Amino acid sequence: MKLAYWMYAGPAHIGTLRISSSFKNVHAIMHAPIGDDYFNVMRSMLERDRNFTPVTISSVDRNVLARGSQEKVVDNITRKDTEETPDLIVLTPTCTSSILQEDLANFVQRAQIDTKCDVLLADVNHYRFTELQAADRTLQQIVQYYIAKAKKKGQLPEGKTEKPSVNIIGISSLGFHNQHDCIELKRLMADIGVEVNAVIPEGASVLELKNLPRAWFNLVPYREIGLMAAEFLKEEFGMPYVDITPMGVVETARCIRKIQEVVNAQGGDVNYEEFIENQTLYVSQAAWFSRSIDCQNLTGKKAVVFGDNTHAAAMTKILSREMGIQVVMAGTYCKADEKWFRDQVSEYCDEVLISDDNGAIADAIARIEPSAIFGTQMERHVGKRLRIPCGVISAPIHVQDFPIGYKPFLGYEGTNQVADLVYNSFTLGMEDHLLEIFGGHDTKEVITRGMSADSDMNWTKEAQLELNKIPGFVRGKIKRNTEKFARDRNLSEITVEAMYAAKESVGA
Amino acid sequence: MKLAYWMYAGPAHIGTLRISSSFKNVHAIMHAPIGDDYFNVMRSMLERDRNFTPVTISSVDRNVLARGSQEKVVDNITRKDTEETPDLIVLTPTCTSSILQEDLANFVQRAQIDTKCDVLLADVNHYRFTELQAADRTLQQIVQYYIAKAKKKGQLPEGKTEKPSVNIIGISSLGFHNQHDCIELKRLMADIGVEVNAVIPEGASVLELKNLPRAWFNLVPYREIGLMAAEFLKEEFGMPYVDITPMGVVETARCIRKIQEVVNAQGGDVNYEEFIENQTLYVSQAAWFSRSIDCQNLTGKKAVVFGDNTHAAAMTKILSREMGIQVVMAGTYCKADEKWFRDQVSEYCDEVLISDDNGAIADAIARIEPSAIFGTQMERHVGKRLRIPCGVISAPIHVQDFPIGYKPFLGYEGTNQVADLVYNSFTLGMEDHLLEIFGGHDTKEVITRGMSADSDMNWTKEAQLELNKIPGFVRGKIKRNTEKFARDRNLSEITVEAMYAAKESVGA
Amino acid sequence: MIADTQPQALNFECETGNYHTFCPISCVAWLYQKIEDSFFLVIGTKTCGYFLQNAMGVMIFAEPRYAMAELEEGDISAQLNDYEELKRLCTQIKRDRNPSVIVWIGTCTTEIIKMDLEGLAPKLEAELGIPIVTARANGLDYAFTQGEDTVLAAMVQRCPDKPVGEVEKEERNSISKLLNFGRKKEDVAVTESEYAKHTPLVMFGSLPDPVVTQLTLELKKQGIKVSGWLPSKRYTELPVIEEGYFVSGVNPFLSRTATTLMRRRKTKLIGAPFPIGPDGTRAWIEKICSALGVEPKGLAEREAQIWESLEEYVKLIRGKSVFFMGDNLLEISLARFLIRCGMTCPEIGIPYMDKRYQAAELALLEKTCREMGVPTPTIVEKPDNYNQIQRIYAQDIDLVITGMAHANPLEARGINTKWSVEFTFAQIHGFTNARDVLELVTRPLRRNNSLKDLGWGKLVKDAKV
Amino acid sequence: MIADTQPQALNFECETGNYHTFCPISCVAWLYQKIEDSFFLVIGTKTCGYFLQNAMGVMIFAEPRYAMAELEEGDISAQLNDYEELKRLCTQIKRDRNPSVIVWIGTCTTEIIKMDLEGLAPKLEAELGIPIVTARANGLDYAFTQGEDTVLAAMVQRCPDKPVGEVEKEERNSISKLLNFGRKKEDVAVTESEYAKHTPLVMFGSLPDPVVTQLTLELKKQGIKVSGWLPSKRYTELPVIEEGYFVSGVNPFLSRTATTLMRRRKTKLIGAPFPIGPDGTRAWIEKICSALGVEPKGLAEREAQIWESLEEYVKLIRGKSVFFMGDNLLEISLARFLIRCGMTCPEIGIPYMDKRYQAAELALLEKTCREMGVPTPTIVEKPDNYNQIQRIYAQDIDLVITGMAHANPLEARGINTKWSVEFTFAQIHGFTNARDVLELVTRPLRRNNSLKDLGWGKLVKDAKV
Repeated sequence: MKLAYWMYAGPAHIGTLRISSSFKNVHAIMHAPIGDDYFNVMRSMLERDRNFTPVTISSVDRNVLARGSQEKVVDNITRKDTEETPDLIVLTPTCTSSILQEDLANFVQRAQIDTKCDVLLADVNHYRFTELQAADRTLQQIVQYYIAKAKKKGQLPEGKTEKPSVNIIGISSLGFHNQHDCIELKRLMADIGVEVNAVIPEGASVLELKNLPRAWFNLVPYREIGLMAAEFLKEEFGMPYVDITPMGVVETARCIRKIQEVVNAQGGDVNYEEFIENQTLYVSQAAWFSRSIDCQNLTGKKAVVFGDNTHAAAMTKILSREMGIQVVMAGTYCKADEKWFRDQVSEYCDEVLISDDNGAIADAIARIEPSAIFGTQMERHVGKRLRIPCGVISAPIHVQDFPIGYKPFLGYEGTNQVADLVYNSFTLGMEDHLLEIFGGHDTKEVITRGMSADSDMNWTKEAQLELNKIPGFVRGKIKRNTEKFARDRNLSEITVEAMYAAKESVGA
Repeated sequence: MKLAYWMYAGPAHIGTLRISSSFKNVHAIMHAPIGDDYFNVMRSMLERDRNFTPVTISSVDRNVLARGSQEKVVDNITRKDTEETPDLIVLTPTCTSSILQEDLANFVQRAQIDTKCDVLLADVNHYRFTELQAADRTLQQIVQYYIAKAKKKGQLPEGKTEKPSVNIIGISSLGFHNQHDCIELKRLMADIGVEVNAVIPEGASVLELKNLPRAWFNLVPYREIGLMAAEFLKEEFGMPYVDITPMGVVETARCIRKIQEVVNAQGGDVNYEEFIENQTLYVSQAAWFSRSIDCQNLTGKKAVVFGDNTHAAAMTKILSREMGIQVVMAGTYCKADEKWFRDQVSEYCDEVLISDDNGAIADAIARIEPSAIFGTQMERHVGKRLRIPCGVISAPIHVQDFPIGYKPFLGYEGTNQVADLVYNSFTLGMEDHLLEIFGGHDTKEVITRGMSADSDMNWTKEAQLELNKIPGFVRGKIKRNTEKFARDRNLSEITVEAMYAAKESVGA
Repeated sequence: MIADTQPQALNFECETGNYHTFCPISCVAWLYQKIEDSFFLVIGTKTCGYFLQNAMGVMIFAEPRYAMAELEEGDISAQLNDYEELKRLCTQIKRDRNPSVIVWIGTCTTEIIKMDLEGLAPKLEAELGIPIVTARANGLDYAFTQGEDTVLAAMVQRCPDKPVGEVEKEERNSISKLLNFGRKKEDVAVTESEYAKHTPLVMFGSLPDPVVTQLTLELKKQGIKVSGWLPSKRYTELPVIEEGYFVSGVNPFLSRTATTLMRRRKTKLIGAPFPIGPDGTRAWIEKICSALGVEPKGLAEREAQIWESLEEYVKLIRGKSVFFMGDNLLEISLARFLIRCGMTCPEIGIPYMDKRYQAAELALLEKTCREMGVPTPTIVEKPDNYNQIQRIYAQDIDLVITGMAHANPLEARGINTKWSVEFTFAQIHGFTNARDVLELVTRPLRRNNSLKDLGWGKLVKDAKV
Repeated sequence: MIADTQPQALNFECETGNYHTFCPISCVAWLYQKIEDSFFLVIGTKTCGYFLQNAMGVMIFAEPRYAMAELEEGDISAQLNDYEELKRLCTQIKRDRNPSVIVWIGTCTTEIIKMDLEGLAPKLEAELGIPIVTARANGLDYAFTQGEDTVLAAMVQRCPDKPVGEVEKEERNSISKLLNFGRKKEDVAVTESEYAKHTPLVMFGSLPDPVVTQLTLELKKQGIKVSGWLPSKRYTELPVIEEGYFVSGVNPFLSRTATTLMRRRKTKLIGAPFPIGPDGTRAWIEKICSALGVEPKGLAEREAQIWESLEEYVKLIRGKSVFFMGDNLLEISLARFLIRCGMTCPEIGIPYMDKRYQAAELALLEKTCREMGVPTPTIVEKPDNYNQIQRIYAQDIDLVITGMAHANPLEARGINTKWSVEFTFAQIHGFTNARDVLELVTRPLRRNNSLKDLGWGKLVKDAKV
């Protein structure tokens, strides 16, 4: 057992559902007890999805435990096939189905007999894989399935697109700023004249997966999701892939140069150097911010970075290389890919921490006492406790990672957004600092004007205690309304009863 | 005299300089005492301008007072003409030149004899106009000057552009989010097939002002700056203008419909309804946010809005009409245009406040106790004091109004950004609220882990006092380093001397 | 004490469909806040932990008082010794957080692998010297709010059976005693003489502290003294429960706690409608008065006065239809109140329907429908959400009260919704809070009317229904 | 006491050009924070107010202690009575903020319209019963930091001329006395025996409180007692200044205060280099010791030890060139320290050069150049910024110390800059803070080296020079 106050990566089934529900017209069936379909809530509430989440729970209860699951699961698959006419139904194993050691593969075979759609069992073990690994595997599994199917039917298209083209792999539902990143990547590709052959899985149809091989190369912007699919396509078709995350000015340039290399190796004749220089020096504001006086004042300040591999590594490089900030510690919770992370960041930080124990990370931050943290929501909490500002750069996701306004982390607009994030993280701290330096100077008695809720009414001790239970946010208003109520009625004292009578009377 | 803790609009010369320095290759000469050219600092530090601000102070000191200003001013004008070869030099009056009652018009006449460039005296009286009125006037003055000049020389172009086209009037240096608004307006015009004939003054050449009449109409997005120029062009050439600020989903649609009307009246044949519907319901996320559960929870909450005419009016309409938030008070500091403001907002708020006295506004907020404020930096301070969250929606500007990332307030992306602003303003308040409700529940003694800087070292009373003067932000670190220093040296007690010795030793 | 009369007019169905609700371990979210000196340890998998953190949004504060005992492969395959593992974790919790009680929350996984939490707890409790309470809040047997029922039922066993004397006090955790010393004064102080003589009464159900105060005061007005509440603000202050005491529940999902109080502690249950809405609150007080032999006074006036103050809200919903998809087991009480407000209600979905424990409430619902002249709702146990949505479309419902998974998609299709979970967290009990219920209920209606005028009714293209 | 030896080798020029610096009313920004019980009222136009608020970024706190008396057209045209207007404003300030002193800051406008602030103040002071200090911090006569000089010179007059006895104490504001009661204990407590016998010494110049403590301790090490600081933390605690006391300034821009102390209060000025950098600090202490007849001890070792600790920074700037455009009058002291660090300095721009008050510092600068074997800088009074920028390009300067207006444009052209204003606000005085000076100075160099490697040297296209 592990004592866990916080989870950086979710359980495996969340990863599977993120992939299946990203595709158009794919439905997932979960074999799990009631309530385990909270993925639906996350889609609806965090991502503000306008559509019903295409996930149905085939619930396990005492009856099912007693009688066996097969009939219910198969019924639910065939029912959804009729109701939603999906292209594919993904049967998603859960911690419960793993423990019960159900033969889900057999259920799928049974169901396929009666369904018009394809049915697939996601091949993930709850206890062996995290959300991220499960998503990577499921994406690869679905791609492989449809490539094999097309191959078998002789429906694989021949050749490449006329112009250089790309498949963007790994954009998915409930991914950290994925939607805006995808828009920015499409703009970047358009800027350098690369056609987007496909984006998967977000918004893609499984029926079109057979067209993936027509692209000149694959772009895998995130380290966590998409690499397995890209590897599969490389092995199967020799398709090259670019897995440099275009985050930060330097890495974006490196990604574009790599694309140039890949395109030219296939007979293209492109040169993006001028584009890169123009974007770097004049269009994107991030390099200029780095050189400006605002950023100069950040030089040598200490920061701690923690997050998933993609964002923690990219952020470490940006802070250290582009902004002159000292990254005292860089860390990731993606333990399975530890070596890659160390290779990426060791040059740019003093210390590396690989852990998914939030307590260990909090203790390290407390020891280091950096000027700013760039981490997850958890580190934001730690920062609040230690009064260290924290910019959020990585999942686990939170509703604030789904802003309505455009906020990509990737590409050139991403560099601007990251510069703002860095600047605001430090200045908020500075503002606090200034307030603390000067806040103590009002040593003369202050005569407040119009902002005081004080009065001459007597409150009984009980009423005062009750009042104190009311959040400060509304306490002033309730106090004022209650006193008004008491004065109107010539009450000499405010009791608990009077408080609630006042509430009923004025709806305070 | 007026007791003023805060100024909502700057002095007149700032308005003049905002216009002159927005144009390309226009230089301004200020006739003022040393230090009054802080406009340069604002350009460099707030807007992070990469170029030297084209403003030179011709400084007034005791010598100048004694000997008269004319020679110095004329020298400085001719000198700048040689050094910078500008198209135009604007002589900018200041409070000092107003009091001295200098005949600046005469200086200009004198200077014109020796200069290759045009020289113009900005016609603004420091004591009669605010920054905003001065900017409006100066823009009109410059436009009028170059139209008259072209007319005189017979260089006014004939006819209109082939396709419908627009001049966007009022985008200026140090304007609240003007740069991003301008990009968004250009995108919007491109989307509806309207060519941008000119944007003035930002980035425009005065030599091209003669081409303004070629546009089909003028668009004045801000109420404060541009209307006088648009009026002039209407009188002179009968050019129609659209002065509906496209801020918020509803007003953006109204602005586009007005453009449609104006274009079709001149023989165009456009219909933007489908575009508006598509943007409103599916592309922009703001209408969906309004309908979503997140926004439902804001229904009926009370807000106070305060700012310049443009933003305070637009924000009042958005909150009331699009988000169901009750605007208890809407106010503006643009007193000269009071009637317009009342007409715009009276339908959408309970109370209107027209004032430039920040104390009166603070008192009104304290009385109303809204759930959120949308105001200027000043109201943000008031909000901090009252613990009411505040979203900043209007000048006076601040470095945070010049974000590096894309944050327009106008157009459809502007609607997204405003939705985020509203959501974050209220949720920050909610988070606080939750912390207060539950924060008091840790009644058991807490055993801290790794986050404490406590120790067994003795601090003298003086050293403790000295330590307390150090901002909390770094206090922990200094305490720790000092204790380490003391332990290393076997000091039994930490004195003030030891503290500073430690600082010298470890550079804490 | 439980009413026997079945309200025959009500139509019960059990759809046994696929429906969404929250897992019963949700109760941790409010119970760890309610019981200030507690620590909740959820013994389950990453699936449980991620739910609490991400979908419930349970916040981590400076000093968290809940955590997961995350079961790993070794635990499932029984390679590890459960007792030793739990001992290791609880020792750490005791060291780091020093709670007065650790509550073990069992999950589906502990059920399926048959982990003997009830057997392990007493042994570890003795070894560590800290009370350990065990509750099986698993999703195989319970839904959402029933998690609270499992915890309270477990805590019933821990309530003292006689007033705590000086000696027993010494036995309690001395630090907590020190900290709580003098706290009793916080409670509403009244002289005994204001009360009628009656058998002691203990209330059960977790409510926010201000609501506890309000309901206690309402009963005080009738001369009825509440001897204690389960749960109390602190574990160290659990109410005394002696044989023969009266008990009464304030929440409709506490049937197991009620049964335990009757069977194990030999108390007498007052089966009343629940104090939600002025009608329910009045009926609740009347039933309690009747059980304790006290003559209720001024209740009709009080109810009328509350109704009057609610009119501005009531007129917004009168004649409109409401549909409960079923989530938190508050559905019957809310529906009864809203029907009294003049709404119609074709269907009440509910995850679980205990007709005995909710008998008085069901009777009041049936009576309310009759009096308001509206058809009685169909009560659908374990509903099928897909089918429900078809029925919602067909019936053109004005307001759907639903779980979080369906709210945004329904809104996007122009259907007004209100989260059921808000009623779980908001202060809805008693006369005073009736306004808050209607504030919540009417919010989407107030809101969406103006949006419709803007043409923002439907925000999906070609929505597949 | 002022050194008479002119360092002949230095080359002085007065360019009388167009240059940018801050208005002297800037001093309000730090003085109102330094003097905790003060209120600063700037009597001027919107131009002044907008400067403080927007370019200086003076923050408005919960209870602001500075404000504008904004002159309107009626004030300028003398239609309104100045006394009545100021009385109205100061009455309001007294009511709302209750300060121990109101400092009137005169501006260019009050100069030009010849408003008689010095005449009005005593009358209003008597009427309101609150001290009013008047300072002419106008931009016609002064530059940037000299604003502090005008305020301190005015305050000199308010320092008591004998120790405050019990009787006089009573006369002071009773509330402030109450609040400040016992505060004296905060100061560094030492027994008198640790000090040498010497004529009392009062320091002048506004420094952050920790720096005051540090410098006081440095002198204490030599057995020298500082009797008081002008300004003090509170107006009610201004230092006693008797005839014959020694005084010494810690800032190079306080010539008027120095003159006032000598002429009006008959004190003896110790003209020393300023305590900036280890070299300056040592020279400052030595000069004070010499004046007071105390034998300095251990200073050479102390200086050497500080230099050693600075080496990591010094090696970054050794052999590099620095150019001062001229802003805050700290230029000579900083240049002298940086030349001692091994830099070269072709030009020191400075708004105003008082060769008498800065004589000891100029002599040390000249000596430093000689000892370091570098050319002496040209000191350019009232420089022309446009011409300076041409010289900076021509001389390929490694670091330009400049006001805020030019920093970003120079950086965009690949020239390293440091804001001069930061030295005004940072803690730069004394041995301990020498590190902080170098931290600031080296920051752009440390920073921009790596950016150059990325090819991010110049960020403007076709920059017109």
